[in-house]
Amino acid sequence: MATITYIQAITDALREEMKRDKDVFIMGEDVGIYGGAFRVTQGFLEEFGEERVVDTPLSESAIIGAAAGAAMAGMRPVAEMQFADFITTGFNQVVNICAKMHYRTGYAVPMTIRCPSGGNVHGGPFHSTNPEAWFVHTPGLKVVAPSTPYDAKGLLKAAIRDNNPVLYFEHKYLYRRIKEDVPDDDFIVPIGKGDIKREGRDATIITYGAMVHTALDAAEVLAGEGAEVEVLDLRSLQPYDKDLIIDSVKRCNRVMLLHEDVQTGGLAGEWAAHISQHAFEFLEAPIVRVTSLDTPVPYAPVLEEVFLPNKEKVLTALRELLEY
Amino acid sequence: MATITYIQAITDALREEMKRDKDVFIMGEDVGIYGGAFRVTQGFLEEFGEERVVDTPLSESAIIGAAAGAAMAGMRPVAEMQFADFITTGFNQVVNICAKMHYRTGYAVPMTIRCPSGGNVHGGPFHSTNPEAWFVHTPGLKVVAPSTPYDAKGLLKAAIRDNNPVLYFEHKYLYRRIKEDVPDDDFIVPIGKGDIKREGRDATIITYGAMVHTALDAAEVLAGEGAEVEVLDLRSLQPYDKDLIIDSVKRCNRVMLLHEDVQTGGLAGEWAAHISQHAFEFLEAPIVRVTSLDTPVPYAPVLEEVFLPNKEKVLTALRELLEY
Amino acid sequence: MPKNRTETEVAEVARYPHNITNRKYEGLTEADYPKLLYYMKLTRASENRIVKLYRQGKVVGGVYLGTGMEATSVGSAYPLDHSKGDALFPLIRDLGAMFTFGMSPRTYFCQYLNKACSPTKGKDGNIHLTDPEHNIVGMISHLSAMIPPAVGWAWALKMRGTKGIAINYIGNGGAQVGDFHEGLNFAAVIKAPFILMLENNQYAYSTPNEKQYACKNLSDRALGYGIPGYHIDGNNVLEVAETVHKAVQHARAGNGPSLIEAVTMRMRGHSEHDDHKYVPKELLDEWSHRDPIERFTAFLLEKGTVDEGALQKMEQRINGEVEEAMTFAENAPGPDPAWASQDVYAP
Amino acid sequence: MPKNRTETEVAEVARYPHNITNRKYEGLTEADYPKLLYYMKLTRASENRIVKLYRQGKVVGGVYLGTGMEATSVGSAYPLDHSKGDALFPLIRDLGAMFTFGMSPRTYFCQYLNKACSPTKGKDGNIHLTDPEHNIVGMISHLSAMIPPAVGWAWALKMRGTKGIAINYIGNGGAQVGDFHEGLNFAAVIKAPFILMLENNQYAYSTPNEKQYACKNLSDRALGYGIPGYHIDGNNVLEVAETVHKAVQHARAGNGPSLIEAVTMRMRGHSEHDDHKYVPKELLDEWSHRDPIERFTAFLLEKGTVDEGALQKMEQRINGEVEEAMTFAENAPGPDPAWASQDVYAP
Ligand SMILES: Cc1ncc(C[n+]2csc(CCOP(=O)(O)OP(=O)(O)O)c2C)c(N)n1
Ligand SMILES: Cc1ncc(C[n+]2csc(CCOP(=O)(O)OP(=O)(O)O)c2C)c(N)n1
Ligand SMILES: [Mg+2]
Ligand SMILES: [Mg+2]
Repeated sequence: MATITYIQAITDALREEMKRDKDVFIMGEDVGIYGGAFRVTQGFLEEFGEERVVDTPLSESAIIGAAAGAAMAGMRPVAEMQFADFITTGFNQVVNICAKMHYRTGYAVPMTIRCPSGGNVHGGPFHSTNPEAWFVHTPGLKVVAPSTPYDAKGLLKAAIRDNNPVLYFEHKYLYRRIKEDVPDDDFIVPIGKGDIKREGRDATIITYGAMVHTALDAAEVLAGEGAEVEVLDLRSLQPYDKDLIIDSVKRCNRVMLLHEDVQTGGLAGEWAAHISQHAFEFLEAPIVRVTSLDTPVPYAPVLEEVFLPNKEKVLTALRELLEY
Repeated sequence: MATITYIQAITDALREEMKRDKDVFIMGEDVGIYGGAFRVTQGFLEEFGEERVVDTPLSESAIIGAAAGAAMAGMRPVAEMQFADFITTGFNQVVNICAKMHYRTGYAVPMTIRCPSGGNVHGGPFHSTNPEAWFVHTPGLKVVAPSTPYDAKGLLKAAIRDNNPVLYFEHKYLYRRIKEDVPDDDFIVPIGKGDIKREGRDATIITYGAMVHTALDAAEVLAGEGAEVEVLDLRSLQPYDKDLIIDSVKRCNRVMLLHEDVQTGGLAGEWAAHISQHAFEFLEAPIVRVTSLDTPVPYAPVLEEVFLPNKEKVLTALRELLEY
Repeated sequence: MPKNRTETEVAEVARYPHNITNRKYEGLTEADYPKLLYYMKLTRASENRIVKLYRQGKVVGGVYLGTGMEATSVGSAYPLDHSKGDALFPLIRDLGAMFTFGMSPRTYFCQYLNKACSPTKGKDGNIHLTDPEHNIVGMISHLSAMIPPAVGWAWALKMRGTKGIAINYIGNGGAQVGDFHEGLNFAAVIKAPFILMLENNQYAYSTPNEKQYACKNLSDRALGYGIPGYHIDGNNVLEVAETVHKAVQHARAGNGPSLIEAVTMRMRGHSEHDDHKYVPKELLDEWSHRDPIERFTAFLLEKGTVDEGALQKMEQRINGEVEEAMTFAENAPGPDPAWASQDVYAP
Repeated sequence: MPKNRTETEVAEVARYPHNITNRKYEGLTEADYPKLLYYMKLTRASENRIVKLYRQGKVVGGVYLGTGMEATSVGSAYPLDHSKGDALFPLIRDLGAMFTFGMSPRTYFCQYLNKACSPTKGKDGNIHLTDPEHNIVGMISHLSAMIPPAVGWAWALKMRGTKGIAINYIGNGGAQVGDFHEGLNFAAVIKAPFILMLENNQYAYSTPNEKQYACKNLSDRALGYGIPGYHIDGNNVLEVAETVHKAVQHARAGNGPSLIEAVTMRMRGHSEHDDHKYVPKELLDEWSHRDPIERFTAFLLEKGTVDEGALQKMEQRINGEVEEAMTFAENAPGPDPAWASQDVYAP
């Protein structure tokens, strides 16, 4: 057991997987000598050599596409997007090459794309987005988004060992803000399994990523007011834990769907549809969505604050939900 | 009044808008001498000249990006994707240039992207998709998807006159299969307004595009069995007609969400969230989704049939819904 | 304005158009010639057969042909060898390359008829063929999108210490897509054992080259990636095979990728539903005199490599193979409807 | 293997590195020289001021500088004129170009401090500047993504019958992105009045050029688009301005785009939080002797175009302007929180 940050958990998972399996290699912009824009792979070049820690040209489409081709030919690449936002320039490779290959041809594409995502770091419209919903809506991809060091480590290992293209969304806001004890021995967190981060009975917040902590903070406040709010961390977004959602809703009967991504067409909709179809009779109040505003991510802190969900916004909506 | 096909309506709208406004021009692959892969712009080259009907290189990103730049500088380009599927190679231009420009800089981007979309034409994984949900989930874009010649004409005119980037999804299956009388004089269908294509009281099907006709067929069958099913054609997907949805649900109390696009993370989720939040007390049954399977679009007709929603699948789900 | 000092050098062999000359072609012996002819003829016969089926309404979707381009297609695949680990990433007009790589006519017909025996199990159509047994990876429709994966595959061959090579194809239209640039540049930087075969057949659907690009030769782009660029006669199968042979040697020696522009002509419409009207008749006439099969046959007869009897035998053999494959495919069962929802994910 | 006959011709003026020579530079008169110096110095002073603010914790987010690249930035914008309809699509290191195009220091400081008076109203950050009054269009972060829109803008200028030109910038890293290829090719085909200024400052973040591309000069890529390509000394403001002047004439005459590769050096980290450790000290030392401002100052003094007194006056003026602008920005109100949800759509 060691107490490590969220970002350290990512580094540890990468290092351990590279040691475990010589087919695993890392590629991306500035991942080598610089150790990545966020220093996730610092020291890897020295440790594993240029063949396995590859500084690429500035070419997301080539990075993703070449990773896919290498994966089809037997390697297990882990490609880093410098920011999740830049995956849009390699979008076609993700949704048409990676996602459809196995279905069409039978070739497996065992690759991982690491995507540092999310806001609240004053990065503005192009360094703060949460682009996961596009990929959840693309059959053939798997999508995960951990909220804790334990999950970050276990899910990254699971992603690397998975025989499919997995998009791994790591939230930049959590990198150095979240710490916890993580076991030293090898473990994975299975893709597709959610986790109850706090048990409750009066309402469920379904969420993932940085918002798990916002939800926990809000639940803590409400506990002081006598309400027990459950916090369900999905961890995996595709596949997602449909049973756990229904189970929680059946017990708590009130649901808030919370995500940092913008609202319209976002993942909360998917969960709402699932719940309203499969737990209809257990709902005692309208399903509530709390999300960012439907705008690009504004840069100035005073604007970003209005844009993002936060504890206060969650509390306001929760109180309404509980009183319904 | 003339009876015209859906595809003719598109052609007519383009021609009329080009005559009305000299800033409107057309660009895309094979739109000139060939008149477009679907012959939508046949004869336009002769009529309007090379300056206004531009055969471009095979470069979706350049097409969309150059259209955006020209729009910012005062033109009103209508860019054609040869198939909607190919917009993925110009994805970044759509979601980061077109969508965010006005918010960030104040420059308007009055452009239209025509996207021939949809399946049931045996086009396989790369010529049959319905990629609209990605764009509905991108603030700054408008998205429309007509189901009839009247709407096709009116929405295309509205799109061209709009001062924002509008993605216009025209369903290939409808091109020559759907005809109706369309007024000769200039009209638009406002973006954001849905349309009740059939009134009912026992259940509402919320849908758009080719599935409107599937819904109507199913409703007709059920009328023979004594059930009156309302068919709400959204026409616009972003913004969408939230009020009309709530109004219909309040009257019919049972809802089926129907789209040809794949399910997980699809638009039905958005509508479900809206309904379960804002018409919760009026729901008498679980909200039902009927969509394509969560797979790439398979090629062989026997597989595509399993993949797509159709009248029988809608009927089965509707009967269950009505009996709930 | 500075003169750009020159266009990329045109490969020595490429005084195009010209006839096949009776010189020594590097990497080939005369024993290879009849094989090259065989693959070209097998390709044309198979495609002609599919057109017949199409006209009978037995083909779902479009039919895309490589008629007139057989020398480019066959000649480019010939110097490679799947049993050495080489991999083929073809386009829709590269049936010739697939046959040359070892794919059977049965596979072709099963695929085009969407049968259960098709390598894509009916999930993908027409000639988006995949034949894992022969390291043939089926294209996606998005042109140039296969370049980065093909480069990645080639890179993996290198990482794994093999001498294998990946060859991929691109059209004179597809070469304008961003992935052409990203893929080729990346390949050059990592010195991937990769060959990009640019089939310049004068048109991209209805669009002529002057609306696709403004440079003289597309092979000039090689200069911008720091790799060898060749501009060759795509209707001379020997020149094509020779040039690819050089690129193969270059790649196997660890020197990285090459770009080869083969000049040829798409002698039919974009697909069989396209009337091809936008192509000037004179241009087609001109090119019909350069038919790669007729030209090569005449050369072989003159040279005495084959005689009429051998040719007849070859044709009989091909007809037999095509009919056998087609009958097999026609009688084969269609895909199981349950497959529609299967195999989205690898286990 | 064929020799690629040559690399793109290096512009006549570009025997790099070299000193500024006392010859006639096309498109410039000696009266222009002090202005060029002024803009370069204003740029450096403004950036130095921002760094101070940054160190005081007054700047939100990253600070990106063009230190060492002022000659490229200023020299390239100088031959254009927003009042003739010319448009500027700069990158983060092109503050010099923006000043030269007419933008005021106030705009810069308001933007960097996210004030209500910033042209992006606080919605976008650092030097993603937009200044519609001067036809300056703010970049998005995705490198090379501004090329197609800039080409489209240039195209619109042509469609509307003006003589205006659009100039856009790209880095030695960004030049590997697909949009570089698609945008430049499209521009060449439609003969858009467009200039792409490639600022080759040796690094892309921490990545040196040999990991970005394998060709000799990035300007060689011009050949693959059929447009003029120039490879020039980016630290000689006169050579830069002269070359862009030629490209401007070329474009205004209806002959289409040019690609100019200016060789320079990023003398600071990628952003101010980057310690720049990966750059060999010798390289920085070497380049420090080529500082574009010092070099040009020495040249002007020697030539007698300016004297020490004039220089002092210029510096005083610049310091005054910078302080005034900074004080204005510091005292300006922040954006209204309500703006967060406004203007997603145009009315
Ligand atoms: C990215 C992309 N955009 C558009 C298309 C539609 N399309 C299919 S084939 C074709 C023309 C291709 O021309 P070329 O690359 O020269 O290949 P050829 O058909 O001549 O062999 C077009 C535009 C496509 N397949 N991919
Ligand atoms: C498409 C894209 N991918 C990644 C990044 C992240 N990134 C920002 S700057 C940079 C390096 C840019 O280098 P270069 O183009 O040479 O410009 P310079 O900073 O040297 O002026 C990278 C990788 C980006 N902005 N855009
Ligand atoms: Mg072609
Ligand atoms: Mg650089």
